[in-house]
Amino acid sequence: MDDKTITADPPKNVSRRNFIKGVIASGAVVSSAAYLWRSSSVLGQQPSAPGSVERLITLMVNGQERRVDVLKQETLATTLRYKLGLTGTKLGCDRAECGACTVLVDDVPHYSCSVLTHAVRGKKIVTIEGLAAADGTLHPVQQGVVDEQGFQCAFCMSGFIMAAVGFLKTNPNPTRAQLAHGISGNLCRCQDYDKILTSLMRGAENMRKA
Amino acid sequence: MDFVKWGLNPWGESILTHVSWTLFWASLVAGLMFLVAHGSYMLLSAHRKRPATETDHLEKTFASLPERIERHSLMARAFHWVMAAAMFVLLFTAFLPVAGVKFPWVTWHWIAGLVLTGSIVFHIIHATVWLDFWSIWVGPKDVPELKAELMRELGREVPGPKSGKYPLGNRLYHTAIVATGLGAVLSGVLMMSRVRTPFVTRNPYLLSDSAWGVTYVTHGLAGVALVGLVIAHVYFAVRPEKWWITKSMILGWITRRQYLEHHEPERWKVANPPTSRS
Amino acid sequence: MAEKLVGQNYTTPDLIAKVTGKSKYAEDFRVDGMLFAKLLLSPHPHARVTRIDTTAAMAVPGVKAIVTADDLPAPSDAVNDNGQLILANIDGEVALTKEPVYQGQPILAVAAVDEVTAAEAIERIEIDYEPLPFVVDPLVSLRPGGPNARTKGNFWFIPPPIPPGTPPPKSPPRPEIREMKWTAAELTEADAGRLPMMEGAPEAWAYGDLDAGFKEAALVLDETFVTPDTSHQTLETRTALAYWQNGKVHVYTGTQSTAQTVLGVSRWVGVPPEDVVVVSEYTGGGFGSKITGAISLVIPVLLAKKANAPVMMRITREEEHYIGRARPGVRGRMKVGFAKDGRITALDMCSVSDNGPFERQGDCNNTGVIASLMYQPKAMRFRGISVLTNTPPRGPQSQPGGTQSHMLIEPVISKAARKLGIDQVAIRRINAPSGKAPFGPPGGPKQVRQYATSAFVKEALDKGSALFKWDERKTRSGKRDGNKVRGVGVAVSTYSAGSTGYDGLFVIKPDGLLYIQSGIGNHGTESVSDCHRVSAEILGVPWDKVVVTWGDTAKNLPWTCNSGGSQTIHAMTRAAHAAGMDAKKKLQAIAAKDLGGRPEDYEVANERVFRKGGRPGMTLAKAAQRAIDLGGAYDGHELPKDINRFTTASANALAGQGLMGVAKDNYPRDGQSRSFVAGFAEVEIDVETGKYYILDYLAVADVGTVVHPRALGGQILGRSILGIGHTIGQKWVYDQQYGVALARRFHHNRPPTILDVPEQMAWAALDIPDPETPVGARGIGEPPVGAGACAVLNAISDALGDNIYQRAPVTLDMILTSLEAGHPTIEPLTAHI
Amino acid sequence: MAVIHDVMPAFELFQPETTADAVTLLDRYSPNAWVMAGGMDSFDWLKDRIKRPSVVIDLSRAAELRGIKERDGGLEIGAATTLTEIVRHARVREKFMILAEAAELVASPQIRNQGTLGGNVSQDTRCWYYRAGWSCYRAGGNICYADTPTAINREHAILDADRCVAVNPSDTAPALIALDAQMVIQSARGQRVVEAEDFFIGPGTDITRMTVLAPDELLTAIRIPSTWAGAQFYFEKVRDRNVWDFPLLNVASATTYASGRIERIRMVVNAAAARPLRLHAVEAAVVGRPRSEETAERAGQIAIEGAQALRYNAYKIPLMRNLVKRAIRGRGDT
Repeated sequence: MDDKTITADPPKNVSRRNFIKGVIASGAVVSSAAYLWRSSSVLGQQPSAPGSVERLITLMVNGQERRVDVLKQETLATTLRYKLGLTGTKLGCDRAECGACTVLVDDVPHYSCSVLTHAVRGKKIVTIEGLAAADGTLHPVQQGVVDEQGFQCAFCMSGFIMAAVGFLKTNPNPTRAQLAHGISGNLCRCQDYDKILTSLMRGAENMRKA
Repeated sequence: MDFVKWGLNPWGESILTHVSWTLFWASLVAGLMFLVAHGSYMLLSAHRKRPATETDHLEKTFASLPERIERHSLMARAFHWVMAAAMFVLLFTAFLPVAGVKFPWVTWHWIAGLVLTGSIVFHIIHATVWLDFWSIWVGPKDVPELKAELMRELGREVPGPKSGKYPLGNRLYHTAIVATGLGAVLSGVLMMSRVRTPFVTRNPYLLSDSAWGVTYVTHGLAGVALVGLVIAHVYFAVRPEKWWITKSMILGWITRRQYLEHHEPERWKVANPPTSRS
Repeated sequence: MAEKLVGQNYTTPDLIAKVTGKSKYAEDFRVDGMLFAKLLLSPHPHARVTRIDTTAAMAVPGVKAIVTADDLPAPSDAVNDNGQLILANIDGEVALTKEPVYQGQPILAVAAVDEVTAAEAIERIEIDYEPLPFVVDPLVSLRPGGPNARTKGNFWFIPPPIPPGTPPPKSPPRPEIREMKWTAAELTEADAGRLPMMEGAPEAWAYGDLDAGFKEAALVLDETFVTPDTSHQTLETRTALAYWQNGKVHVYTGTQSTAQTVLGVSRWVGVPPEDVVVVSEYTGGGFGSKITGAISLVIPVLLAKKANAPVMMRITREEEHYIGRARPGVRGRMKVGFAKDGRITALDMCSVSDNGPFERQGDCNNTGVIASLMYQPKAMRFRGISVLTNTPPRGPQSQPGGTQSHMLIEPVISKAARKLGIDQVAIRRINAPSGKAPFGPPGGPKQVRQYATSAFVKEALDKGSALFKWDERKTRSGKRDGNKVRGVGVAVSTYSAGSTGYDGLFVIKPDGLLYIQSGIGNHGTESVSDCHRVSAEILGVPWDKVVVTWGDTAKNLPWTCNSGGSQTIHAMTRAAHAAGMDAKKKLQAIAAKDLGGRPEDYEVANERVFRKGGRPGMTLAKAAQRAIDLGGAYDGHELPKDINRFTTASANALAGQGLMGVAKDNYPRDGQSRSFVAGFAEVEIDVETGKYYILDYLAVADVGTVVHPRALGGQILGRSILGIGHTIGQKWVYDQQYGVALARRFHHNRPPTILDVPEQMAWAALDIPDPETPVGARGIGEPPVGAGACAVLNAISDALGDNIYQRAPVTLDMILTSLEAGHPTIEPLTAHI
Repeated sequence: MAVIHDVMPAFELFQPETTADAVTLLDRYSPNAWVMAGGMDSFDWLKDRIKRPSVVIDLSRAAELRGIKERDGGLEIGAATTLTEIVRHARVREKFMILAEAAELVASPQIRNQGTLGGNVSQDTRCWYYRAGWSCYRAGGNICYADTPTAINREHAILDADRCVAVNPSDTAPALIALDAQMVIQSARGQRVVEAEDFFIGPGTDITRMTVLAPDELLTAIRIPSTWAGAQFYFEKVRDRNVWDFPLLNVASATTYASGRIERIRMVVNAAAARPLRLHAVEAAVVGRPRSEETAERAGQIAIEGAQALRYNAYKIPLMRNLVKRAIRGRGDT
């Protein structure tokens, strides 16, 4: 968040004070423009073989259709963070061994660092930013974390929450052990596992109540 | 086309690893082409043979010589065939996988390698101590013979030296085999430290990365060269006009007539009666 | 004080942003025209760069700038804000180098329009190296004729402190690298697999009569143990974004200590502190590896200057392994004398720590100091050496030196208890420190030993064994059940728990809100808001009327402690208390001025200042307005003389906005603050596979007053698991032939996952206030680590006996082969296997 | 050329929607084409910039390659079926539980949600020397860095090593061999069906490959015959951490009993060699014997005959012995 005052959802513009030219553009459209416009077609012209792909594609992210230009080798995490400004999805290892980048693809948790963006065309993508209701009401699992003050540094948090939300779709009433297995693909280096599990169990409970 | 393959060591330094296997195909093709070329030449050309009358005449003069003249001692023959067997195992285990026939080849390869090494060591000792060591080598003194041989091959009638105990071709081939064989054997012995054997504990760090590179390339070059050489050898061994030599490598002796027809009694003196010394 | 806030759970001010993904960590910021940096790392453990050709790289379209060591400012002495001279170290760590001393050390960096381009450019750089002698195992370097990690030698000689009274020399003596090797006798002992007690070790001290201690002993154990080198592996790598604006350098990065990082940046970049802006709203973990950010942040700073554009340097996970800091592994030899009742009569200890290539770490010496405090040996001799190796730089990791100390000694104490037939809790109880317990060697002008402010270890052990049902569990310990066998373990652990002398700063504005400025880093401990609840408590302001500003040094923050070594909750509750009392005095004075009477007739509560007995007073909002009217000290136009100049600058900027609370922590303190934890664990081991599971874990903390229970519980169990990781599998692996890392990935280094620990863990706190600090709170970040690591270590030996391990981690291969062989099988001393 | 292990280099991407298209592409672009199913192995190679294919063929859109269908009493599993689908599939759990068990022990939930059965059996070894991008035998060089006097080889082979001492890390492979599965392989040259046991190859046969798949071939399906449906299964994986980690060793067996004696049995271990090892000698030795501690003991001893330890992997020998014992007599928990 840009503002350092403590409010649930602080104004976005405060930091403008710090910079002259709109430094922190949370959308990052401008800066990422440079990041992307480079042809990656190693075979020169776009070949007309079966299954060849276009770079300009449409993604369905958090209920919105987003047109975006995507490199052939680009991962979903990169697209979300650098082109769609959804920086809630974190890169912890970029190698499918920490889970910080977990998002839902058609309701199933995936490591977005290890998914080609082109592979999720037409699929329903949900990130941490897409959980809370439009009016700001938190998702029951998010609320569970708030209720129990789960997590410490929270760099792993969005990944854990997405993994939990995905798991709870298949098992809404898990035991502590079952939920632990469900979120075992996520690493927390603050090692706050006990409190994380407690808060996510609380989240599951909230979901059942909701 | 690259003749050698490079790789990276853990420090990102590029190191020699192998010869390029395209060289194997090159050697194979070269060998076969020589075979075809020589074969067709022998068919088409009218190369000179010693007229029978001449040999008849000689036989009268050397009537005192025995019917059979020993050419290769048992030991010498045993060595030759053991080495040949080892060589074939080595070449097939080395190059069948390259050619696409996959099978666990390493153990066969190093065992055959040790056999070859052993037999070579034996041969060197045996040849220096018991055989006429220099009879097999090529030297300046052979130049006239080389000339004469070439002339004869071109169908001319030339006087001048005929071969001693070993025809020149024989000896040139031997020289080539010595060079490649030693290269393969010496590098191969070093490479034993890179495979699991009962003899030495494996130590791939015996030599420096670059020294290993050279070793592997030497082994590879020798190996592919041998492919061509062996093809040529087998070819000559089965050629009708050379068959008498091959036969002598099996039986150990040649007839007096063959002796007189192909050799210069002056350069290969056969004592009378012939001693065991061959 | 009437605890409405302190001691209560609450929702921290940063949590909503965290759960909604709006919180911004360094890599989440975006700047117009932002370039991306990539690093070229040394493939050699030690080499000299002989040639760099960047022509082809610069020719790649989109490449904007390349920086090498030549672009770094020369190291120069600096004076920190406490007036201490920080000596430049020409052999110390630098961000870029031409003589790499570990594989993975950054040599140059490329800035380009995107990462794809930057990476291509790196591959086009031609660079030649001249390899130099290297060593990755400290014991190899100590062998006569063994290689040195640095061309100058293999350890740091630290000049003795100038004796008090003597005038300081013009050029103060500087630490220098020297060479030390084993004697022939020591070598033979090492070859026998035992760590020599190094006579000539540079880090040496002693107290008491050692020989008498050993004479008195009923049992003497002489053991060798090796602890693992473990990377901090913060989930957020040390990514940084930097740009220059109006002569100031702006750095966005993760740090544990927002305010103090300004000085680090100023020193590394070579600009005055006032020209440095550090933004660190959220930090993805530190554990000691980001106390004041990371030196690598200089790289984007220099690139930004050269390219005249903002530069984002995303550090990859593999790069983090190299530059991300790690705990030094220590090999220890402990000769310990025990009386019949288990009391430690003598401890002769030698520690050899793997220091990495740069500045000497405190870990080695700490192994001795911590042992002297935790187990109170009657007599002790310590010798140690921090050996330089060509492995990544070490840094303090939660409980630096303490964790290693406990891992070296706890197994020995467990073994002694078994041999003497004493209960494991009892033997720790009889050796436990209490009250103003002494520790370390005699020092200072009077040559006296330091002592703790307070210690309640016996109480922690008693509470723990009751909660854990120790006596009941230990009866089933060691009993086979099919191929399973259980074991219970207990361990004690301690560390420093707080510093003093920092500042508090806040303003009560006429809108009635309490605006608190926080210079504390936000890296998950929650101290960033927890500490300040003390001020609100004193002023009777409900938490929802409090606005905390943190994470941006351009926003007028007070001088604040380093958040390392569990200092913060202690140091900053004191500062918050001081500022709170300052505001309270001012409120009372204003009330007395306006409503008559003496200031002390007034009290402050429920957002009001009013006469005792509840007769009308005024709201804080009103008082704030009055403060502005009165000016002077009331609204910050006059400031205390003793506050830090960093605080003064901030206070000046805030003056006139309302009633200012600003003060330095001048509270007295008799002794050094130390916290303690007792850990209890039960494990179940499968003797056919060597695989074991931790069934239960409990940690009981003696950390004084509890400020924020949930945060405290998170710290206790979180740091416990960090420690448990050292026992169950975390490690480094290096190839000795090439001196390069083999374990570069999480699945190689093995940080614990949620399935490697009990699904339900327990913690408790004694909640006995520390007598030497107004709020009574001590720090917690460190001591749980050793407790976690050793409770599990002890549980394993409790189940299987003393012939299983001589080193950690204790993995299933070690257990299985040791069970087969009947003695410890894995090489005792080799490093990084 | 300086080395950097980050950011995937550019490649051309194809996402064929049918097997036929995939095979055509493979035929056109191999050996410069890289087949990506779940990508859980591929991404490491690509992101580390060690493997540099000019073309990547992503199978994520080829529906034919996914799903599980009945096939004369057994099952045919599309190669691109995710491990999670297999774990949850009713028929798999009912008839071939061992495959579900093995699949459920792979890596982490997210990896199982994306990783495929074809990918899990075709994955490359995790030897950390080879994976570092150095020119070892397996990478076409002339050395094994993992089998030197100073090498650290705790995870490496105890059997069947030939210059290279890497191991096969798959958990599902031994289960499939125990089930006598068959691999269906497609290429422009046509289709061939290979016994699971023969699908994997050791370094002696081909030191640069883990399977018989040629560069232009595509593994399209795995067939499980009814032969072992509902048999007594045993699967155990031993690893360090309980998530993510590859097996230090795993064992899979399918057994049927007749009047208390072992009637038929197939037993396989993996991570002991560069390919999953079927324990023919053990099978032969225990058939007709009762399921007893004695039989188990004997099986364990036979299993480790010829095992050869490296400097740091000696533990694998007793571990393999004990796992084989358990496969016969059960875990022995009480």
